[in-house]
Amino acid sequence: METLKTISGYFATIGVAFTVGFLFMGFRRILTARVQNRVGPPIYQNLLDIIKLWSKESAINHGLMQHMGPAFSITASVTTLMFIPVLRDGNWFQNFSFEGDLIFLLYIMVFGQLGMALGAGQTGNPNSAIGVSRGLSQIVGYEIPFVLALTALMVYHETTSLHEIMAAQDSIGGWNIFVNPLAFVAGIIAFLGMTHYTPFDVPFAPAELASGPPSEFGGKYLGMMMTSGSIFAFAKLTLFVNLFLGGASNLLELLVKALALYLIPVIIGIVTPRFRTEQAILFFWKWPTIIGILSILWVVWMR
Amino acid sequence: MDITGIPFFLAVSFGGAFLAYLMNFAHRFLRNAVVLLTVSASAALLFWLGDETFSMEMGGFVLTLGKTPYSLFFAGIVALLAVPTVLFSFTYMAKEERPAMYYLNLLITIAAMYGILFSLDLLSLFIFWEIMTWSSFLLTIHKGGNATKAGVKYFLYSAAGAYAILFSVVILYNMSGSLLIEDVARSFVLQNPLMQLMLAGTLLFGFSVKAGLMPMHGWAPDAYAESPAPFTALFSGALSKMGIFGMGMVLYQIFLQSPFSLPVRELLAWAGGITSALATLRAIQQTDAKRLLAYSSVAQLGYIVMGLALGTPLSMMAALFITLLHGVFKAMLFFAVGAVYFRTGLTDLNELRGLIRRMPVSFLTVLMAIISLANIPPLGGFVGKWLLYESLIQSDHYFLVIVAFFSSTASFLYVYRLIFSIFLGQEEKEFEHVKEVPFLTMQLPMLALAAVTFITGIFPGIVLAPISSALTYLGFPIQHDMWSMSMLFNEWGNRMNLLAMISVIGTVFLTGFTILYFYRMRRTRYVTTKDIHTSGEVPTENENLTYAINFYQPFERAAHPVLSKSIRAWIDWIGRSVSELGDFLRHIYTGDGQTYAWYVVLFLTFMLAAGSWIL
Amino acid sequence: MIYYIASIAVMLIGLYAVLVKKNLIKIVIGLSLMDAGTHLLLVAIGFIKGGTAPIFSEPGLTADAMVDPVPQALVLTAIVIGLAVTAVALALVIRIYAQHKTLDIRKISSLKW
Amino acid sequence: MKKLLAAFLLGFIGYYLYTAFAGVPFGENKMEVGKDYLETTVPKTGAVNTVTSIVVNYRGFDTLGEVTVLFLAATGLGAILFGMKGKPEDKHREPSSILTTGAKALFPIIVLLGAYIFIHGHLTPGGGFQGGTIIATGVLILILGIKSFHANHALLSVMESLAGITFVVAGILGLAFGKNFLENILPLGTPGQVLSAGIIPIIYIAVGFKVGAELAGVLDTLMSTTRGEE
Amino acid sequence: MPELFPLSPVHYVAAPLLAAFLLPLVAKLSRSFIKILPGLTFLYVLYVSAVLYPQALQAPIIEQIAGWAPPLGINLYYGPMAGLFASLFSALGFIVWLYSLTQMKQEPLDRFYILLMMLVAGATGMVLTGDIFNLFVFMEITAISAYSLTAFLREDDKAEAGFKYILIGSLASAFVLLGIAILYSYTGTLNLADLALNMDKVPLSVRVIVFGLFLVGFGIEAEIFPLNGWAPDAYSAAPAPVSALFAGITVKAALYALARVTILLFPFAGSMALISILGLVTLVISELAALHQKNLFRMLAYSSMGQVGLAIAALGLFTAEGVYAALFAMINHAIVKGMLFLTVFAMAGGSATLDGLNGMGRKKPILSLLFTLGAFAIIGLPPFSGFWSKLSVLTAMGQTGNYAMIAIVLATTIVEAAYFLRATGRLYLSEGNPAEGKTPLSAIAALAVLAAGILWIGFFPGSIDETLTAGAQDLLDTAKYTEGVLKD
Repeated sequence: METLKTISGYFATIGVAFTVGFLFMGFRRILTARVQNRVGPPIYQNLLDIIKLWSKESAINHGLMQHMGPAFSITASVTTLMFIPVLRDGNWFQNFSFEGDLIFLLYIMVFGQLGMALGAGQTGNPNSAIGVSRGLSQIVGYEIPFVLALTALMVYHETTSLHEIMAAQDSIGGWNIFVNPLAFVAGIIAFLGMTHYTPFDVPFAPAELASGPPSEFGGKYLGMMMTSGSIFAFAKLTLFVNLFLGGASNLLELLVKALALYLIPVIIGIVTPRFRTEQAILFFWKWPTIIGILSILWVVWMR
Repeated sequence: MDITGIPFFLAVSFGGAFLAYLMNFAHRFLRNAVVLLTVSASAALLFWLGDETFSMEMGGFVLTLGKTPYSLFFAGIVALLAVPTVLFSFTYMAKEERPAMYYLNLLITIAAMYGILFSLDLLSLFIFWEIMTWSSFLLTIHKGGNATKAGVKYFLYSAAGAYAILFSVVILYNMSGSLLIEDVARSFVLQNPLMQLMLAGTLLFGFSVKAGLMPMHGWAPDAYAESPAPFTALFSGALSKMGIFGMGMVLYQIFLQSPFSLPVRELLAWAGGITSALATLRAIQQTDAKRLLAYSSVAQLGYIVMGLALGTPLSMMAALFITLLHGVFKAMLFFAVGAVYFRTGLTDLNELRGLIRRMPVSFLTVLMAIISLANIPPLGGFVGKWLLYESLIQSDHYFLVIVAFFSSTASFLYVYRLIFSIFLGQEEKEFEHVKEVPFLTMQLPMLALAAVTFITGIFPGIVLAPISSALTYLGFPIQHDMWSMSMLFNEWGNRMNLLAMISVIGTVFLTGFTILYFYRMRRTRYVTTKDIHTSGEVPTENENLTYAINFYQPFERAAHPVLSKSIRAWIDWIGRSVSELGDFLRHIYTGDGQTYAWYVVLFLTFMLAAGSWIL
Repeated sequence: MIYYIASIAVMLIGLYAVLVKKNLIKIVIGLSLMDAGTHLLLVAIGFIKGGTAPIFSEPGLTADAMVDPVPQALVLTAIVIGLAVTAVALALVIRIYAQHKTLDIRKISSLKW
Repeated sequence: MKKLLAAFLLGFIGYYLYTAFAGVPFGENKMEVGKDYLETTVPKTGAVNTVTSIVVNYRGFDTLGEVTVLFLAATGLGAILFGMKGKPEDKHREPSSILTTGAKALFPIIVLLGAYIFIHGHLTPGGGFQGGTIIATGVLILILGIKSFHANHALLSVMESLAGITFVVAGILGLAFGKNFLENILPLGTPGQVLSAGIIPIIYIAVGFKVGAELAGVLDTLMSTTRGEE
Repeated sequence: MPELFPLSPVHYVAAPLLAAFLLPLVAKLSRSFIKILPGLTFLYVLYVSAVLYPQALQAPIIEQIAGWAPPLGINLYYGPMAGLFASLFSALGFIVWLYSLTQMKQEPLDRFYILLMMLVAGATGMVLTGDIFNLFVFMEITAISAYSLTAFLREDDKAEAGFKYILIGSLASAFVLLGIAILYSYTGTLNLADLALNMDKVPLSVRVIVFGLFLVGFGIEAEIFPLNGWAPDAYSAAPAPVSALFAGITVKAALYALARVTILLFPFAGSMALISILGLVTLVISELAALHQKNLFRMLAYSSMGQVGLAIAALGLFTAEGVYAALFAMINHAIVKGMLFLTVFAMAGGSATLDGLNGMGRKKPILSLLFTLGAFAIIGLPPFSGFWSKLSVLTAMGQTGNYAMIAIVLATTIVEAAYFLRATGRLYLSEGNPAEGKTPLSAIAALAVLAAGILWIGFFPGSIDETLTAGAQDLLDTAKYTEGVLKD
């Protein structure tokens, strides 16, 4: 019984993540459209897209890695999700979060990128390859402020466990966004890069590279990737909520906090033009990195 | 002779080398049998190695051999890589010239590595060290052509390192009257701190050359790129680790008590960090697969040095774990690249492409290896990096964390370039008839090592057990609650459950893959990589649209300020200056006999004047 | 004393020729002169005022009244050696001249550096 | 400039050499070993000529070396100039008939003089070297005086070999008789007689032959490679 | 036989002399004697070594020539060190003879072998003699043979090298003779032991002058910088077997003379330090100059000078360890450099260039292997003989606290490695197509003996330990020397 409950917990988490993920994405599409004075698609448009893709009659593939790539991607998304405590406490939505820590999350999050890159590479489409080249280069950019921010937090709380970091932020004043705003700034800028929204959307660069890495994907493959993307978006947001906003004790709180966080990249994305790859990299290596370093110094000084 | 003794062990290792050389005159199968037998026998003998030490006198010095848990761990690495290496060599070297010479030197190198590890005194260590150096030099120049230059470069760097070691050894011997490491350590602490600093500094410098630590890494790219691929695997995987072995020995058996120990280790850790970062950037630039891997090796050795220098139990565990793992996955990569070279004759990333369907096993090997190299769970590489980051954070080296993380992330770039350029992208007509390499001699070593990365990723305890006894020997208190078979713990008490990890990853991956593969399988249509849509056009047969040349141009533009400077150029400049000095000096010998007479008279005048002046 | 100075002077003149003269034959002559100077010096060392030749050719000659015989013996040997060296040197000069058609030492420097 | 520097350096060296010798009084008796030689030569070696006894007996080893040096010079000359021929176009002036006749006439006398000198080496001034040199001068006169003259190299080499062997064998005989190398094994005889002084005359005669032959050979080799030949 | 001809050190000189005088005679009987006789002579001399050297290790053998006790007569001092050198010279002579049997084809062969024997005999005489003037005579014997051998071959530049050699060599002999004259004028004696006891008669300022003269004189033969201008030319011009002997014998004899004279007559700290420094300077400059040589023999010549510099630097310490190390270095150098000269000659002929080695590994694998072995040994890589000799040099320097010297020696070793390995690398180049050719058995045998020596010393350095220790003590114990010579 207990086992059944646990397992159903897993699926519930995935379901929630998927739903929230596509809703948020739909929300962004609407928001963008409104700013551009369009009506925009319905909020559930992404779900429709995914359903359409999965139900397509036929799909083409260019070889083994086209199966492997999306599989890697979904693996990374779901594993990330499974190792993040979705809520502060309670039995549900904890999943495997006691079994791994932040360092693990850092790495498993990249796994999906690599998987997608491999899948894209197999297709032989030059646009995909260019996209991969840009995307991987950009990772090297934003991971630095991200790790700086995480390090600041881990050092401050003397733990690498997400649970303990959450537990330490027991009041609003204890939220890391207020305790260590510098780390938050560095982290959120890195988050901008992670979302691949403008100004950091050069890897996918619609209208320039077709759609970048997934150019040759269609049908079930693209469907799998989009599913994965929705789950991953939720996982990332939850991670940031846990890290900086003290986590959430129920799903609603989580939703609000996550939406608040999500608005930042979305709004910035609406109003900024696209960075070129090296501009993006250099941007990440400049201000966010300096801010991140300052945040660590701040932590060291506070201890 | 006692078959559990070190003398017998070394006799087998060295004797096998010469026997193999002789057997070459009989038949090559006989030779191969001897070669394989030798390395497997010495690998097997490692398990039965007795504890007693063995001393002999040579040239007025007492040489002592014996095993320690620390050396046994490294010997395990050597054995683990030596067997696949010789196996891989059999087919690979069949096409090359002078195989007898190759096997002779290869076995000598392996035996000398064992010798280094089982040396209890500094002189025998040095002797085996030099034997290893010259035999590996001969292996490096095996191909001729550019390899000769690379080999000489390798040797000169090594010589600089080795003689730095010898310098210290001579002085230490003079101070303590003994060569035994423990005696040396005892008298070492009695010296004044500056002397200690100088001696340990030269020793560390010497060992770090072999480890390819910047700025003394200049030999590595050339030597790795030019040596025969099976040997390169051993070269990067095991041979360069001898430098790590020596550094660990110096830092924790000799130098630990010195007041300068901490600053020096701090410095070393930073050197390691900078090495890993800069070498990673260089690796991204490379267009030759072996050079890319060479820089990657330098970078990985940087991590190891970092962990080694920090000197916390966790960091030491990390260092030794990466030492093993790097050996394994780098050997896989060199094997795979060697396999590709064996079939296509190419290592140039700009020319190779689309081999995935032709050489699937090699592809799988590379895939496993790069996942391990990029520290991505669930393979072994992740465990090493996990330990390393935890230890870096917990020993308050926050900025090293960043440096390390930067190079770790940046390594995705080059590993992707490697696998993409060789195996992915559009297929080339040129490679249509390329076949996968033979199973027994070439696939098997690769797959076996791939299995190792997988197993160590889930059950690192298999490796951590010998590591912790090695560390206990070095004086690190490794308790049993610091690791378990498949669970990692940091010093803050956080844990990483690898079994949980593999279950989640495994389940999701298998499910995802199954769904993708079988869902509407009938409706899924395979098309070639030529059949793509690019702006509505389909490329013709002869066009290859793979985007592989200048793959990371934007990134290189961003990193240009760093990449435009070259440490190697500085070292080369020193070499050139010495050479020019030599050219200048030889003009002393003008060729005119009368000038020589002038020299004589001038010298006599000088002697007379100096003599009377002194009086 | 003047004998010493004179023989040293002969020697130095020879050395001067070796250092400055360009003609191979002259250099060989210089070498010979150096030898000769040294030989003179040796003999001068052995000289004793009022001494006779160290030969007991007639009864009544005593050892006290004789010059030192050792330098004479040495000079004998040294002269022969000097002769031998000169002969070999001249032979080499002949070879050089036959091959290079010159005796200028500056032009004979194909082996250098 | 070079000359000035050379002069300066040589002056410097000369000064030091002078100071070295300034402490040696000229013309005074400062013998140490020399005295012993003078006192022992007649009773112990039987030779009245002390220089000879030193050269051949006391320091006979030097002389053996000396002979070897000369032998080497001859050998070396042969090796260095092997196969070289003078050019016919460098013709020398024909010797006049007076010269030719005179040379022929003088030669036996010169040889005789030389022989006398080396045979009486232990008695009178002179000895093997001096005698040998005189003989070689005789040959030189022949070379200069007679255009077609050629020394018989085979004969010369046999002579020098035999003479050299005599010297060494004389030395080894000392060993064979249980004494030292080059030690006298013959009766000393009466000092002042030709047949006295043990092996000294024998060695000196050998040396005389050897020096004569070698010098003649050297002269002839040098001449024949420089002089034009038809 | 032993009763008739009791073996004594003088056989070292007498036997080759007799053979040399006999050679022109027997050559007339049969041409084959020309080749056989020198071999027999060297064999005999080796036999003498085999008998006498163990005795010398017990107590030095002092032989009085012509039965005159020193200081009247000339004596031979056959102590452990002289014995070591004499044996080494004989062995090298034999090996070079063996090699020349098939490799030396240039006429006149009879003269070649005479000069060869005299070169060895002269050097041995230099080592054996106890009389300074006799030393001079033997030095001249060695030198004149060397001059002639340098110009032995007929190519254009050989006579030139010979002339340079003779020019500088004559200066050396003039200076040595001058030094002897000065010493004699003050002390009235020529015997080394006697001189050592009478040195207080010589004013200090004069002693310095004489030391300067001797240093220049012997230094020229010992190839000390800057007196070694002749050396590269002579080494590269002489036939390779002779070059091997130059490196193995003439230099060593001159060094022995320099060491013996310095330690007996000028034992001041300054002179010793000076020798050490000169050695180091020679080492550094020669090794650097070797870096750019295209001609292999020239390269080996510079390397020889460097190695001798190393030995001199160790010798200049004048401690037991220092002399031990210097002896070790000299023996090692004699064997290894000898082998290298002979190998290069067998491989690429008399005008071997660096380019000529390209691809030799395929055509002449055994010779290439030998060259590699020699290169490794000379650099000082274990487990070859060079390692132990270099190590002993380093420990000797360490014992006197001269850490800077250690650093210099090690730094030059890197330079040495650079040019030797560049040459070694060329052997295994894939390009280059040298001519095929069989190496005759006698040459291979000679090289094999030397290679075996390298390996033997490399694996059993202890086997020559006793020899070297005894030699070092023999050189340093001046009191024993003078007492031994002047005992009656």
